[in-house]
Amino acid sequence: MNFWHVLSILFLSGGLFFFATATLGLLRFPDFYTRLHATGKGDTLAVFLCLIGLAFYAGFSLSCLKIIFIAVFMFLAQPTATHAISRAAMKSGVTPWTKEDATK
Amino acid sequence: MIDFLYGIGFGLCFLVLVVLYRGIFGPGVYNRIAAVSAVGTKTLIILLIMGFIYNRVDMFIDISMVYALLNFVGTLAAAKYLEMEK
Amino acid sequence: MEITLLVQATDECFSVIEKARRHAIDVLNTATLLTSETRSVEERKLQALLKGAVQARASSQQFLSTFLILMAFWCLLSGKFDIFHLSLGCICSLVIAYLSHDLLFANVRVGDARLIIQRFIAYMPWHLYQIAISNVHVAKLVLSPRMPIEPNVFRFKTKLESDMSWMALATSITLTPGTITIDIEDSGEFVVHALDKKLAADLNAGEMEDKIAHIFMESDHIYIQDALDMARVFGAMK
Amino acid sequence: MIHNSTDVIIKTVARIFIPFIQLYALYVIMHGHYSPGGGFQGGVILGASLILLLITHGERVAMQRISENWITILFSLGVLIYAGIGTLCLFFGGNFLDYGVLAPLLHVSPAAARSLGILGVEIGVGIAVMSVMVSIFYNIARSGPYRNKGTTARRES
Repeated sequence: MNFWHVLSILFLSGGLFFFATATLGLLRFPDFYTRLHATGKGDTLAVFLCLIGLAFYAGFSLSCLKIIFIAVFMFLAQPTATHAISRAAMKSGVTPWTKEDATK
Repeated sequence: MIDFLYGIGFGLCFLVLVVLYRGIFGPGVYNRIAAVSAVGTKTLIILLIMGFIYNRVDMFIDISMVYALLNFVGTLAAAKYLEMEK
Repeated sequence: MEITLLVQATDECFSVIEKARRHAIDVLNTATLLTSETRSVEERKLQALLKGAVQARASSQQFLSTFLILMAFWCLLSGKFDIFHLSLGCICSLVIAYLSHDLLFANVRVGDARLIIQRFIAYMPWHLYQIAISNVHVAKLVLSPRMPIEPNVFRFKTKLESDMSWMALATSITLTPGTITIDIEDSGEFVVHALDKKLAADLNAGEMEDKIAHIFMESDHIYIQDALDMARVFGAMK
Repeated sequence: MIHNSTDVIIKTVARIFIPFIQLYALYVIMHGHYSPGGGFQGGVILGASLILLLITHGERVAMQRISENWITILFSLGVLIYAGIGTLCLFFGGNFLDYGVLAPLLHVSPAAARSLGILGVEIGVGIAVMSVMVSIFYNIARSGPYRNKGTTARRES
């Protein structure tokens, strides 16, 4: 239970919390674009925190560097994937939900 | 520490099940892709945690790297395909 | 009688002289034309040569830096540093660098790529802070029973030029609170979906755009960051 | 037909990732006996990186980079390497894929010859798998018969 393990526990639990909010967002938000907000942002930060936590747990070694590379990769890949899906949705005519729809 | 990793792993598996609800009942195709992409990121972390639990770290890191790459390419391909399907 | 003959003779020689003069002028024009053409051709050839040389140097620099980055990535991947695997890595990075040397630095000169990376690392803490706020914002939204969101789509024109900076701006817009980039028309117009009006407003303030322009050195716009740097420099010189 | 209508962001991000994915694929091919991987998995990842290029940059750019002719040459080359090393062992008196017999040729110990032989076979298999995958994708992408030679793929539509 040295210092690094405590740090990794902190990061991992933070990551899990943001995963939970992202998943809740995916379920509760009314419309496709708002759901993308939750998964796009939530998952990016959650994956980043979990990976950094696991990197701390792995201690300073080659696998720690590999994990950091995966973290940087996901940090750039996830928003692009969200962007690609939302662009495809808009192009094929998914109209975003607006306030009036709620009152309808 | 190891049972903490077990906890995180089971938590993520439960979250995957919850996301699958959106994946199955998602009104349109796009909700399903968003759900699949979300499941993809979660399984990436589950893979790594399994690697640490069975302390075969090097093997599982390569597998999870490939998984992240192909998840990204898969989402882009699905988005590309659906974009043209008017 | 002789006078009329004389007058006709002088007229004829005048006309001959006139014709000769015009002929001479034509020859002169074609000559100048030729010389200017050859000069411009030479210039163009010289420029092409020069540009070719610059192009060759830039592409060889790109090739070298791509090769070095790939070699570093290979060493990161394979833990074995004995001669056989390192030479294997060299061959593989050479092949990949040859195959896609123009992919990584398509239109960014390698010299200033290092500067961009330094400024990007300086930009990183602010970026992470933004993401943290956005996630807390999403968490607040999700956990509150009555979700106060009224999403809208709006467009705004960006001042940035290079596609790397467009990518950085789009990624950071997606990661900042409440907004997602949906599309970029070629004219540089961003289509953004925002969760509520307030967030959309402060995005237009373009504060993030200045930071990204500062990173990618599109310095033709005057930015607060540059002013700060100048102040610090003058301070130091005093 | 995959016309290259994807916008700038996806193109730039793909451009940044493609060299790294390709190098990772070669790493997986080369390190078959230490970490998970080998010819087939590495070849699939290499094919995936080319397919990513095809998806994001449209087929014209992809065709310029790896044209139809190169693909045919490559997958026959892959099979040639694989079968060639096998028959080479036959010439040295071993049976089909018995690399140990190659020791005198490479003047290394039989164990090292065996690992080098496996490495050669994996490279051949990797190239073959990559090019078959990419040629399937080119055919589907262009939905045209293989008849169009070279990079100028005729546009039927």
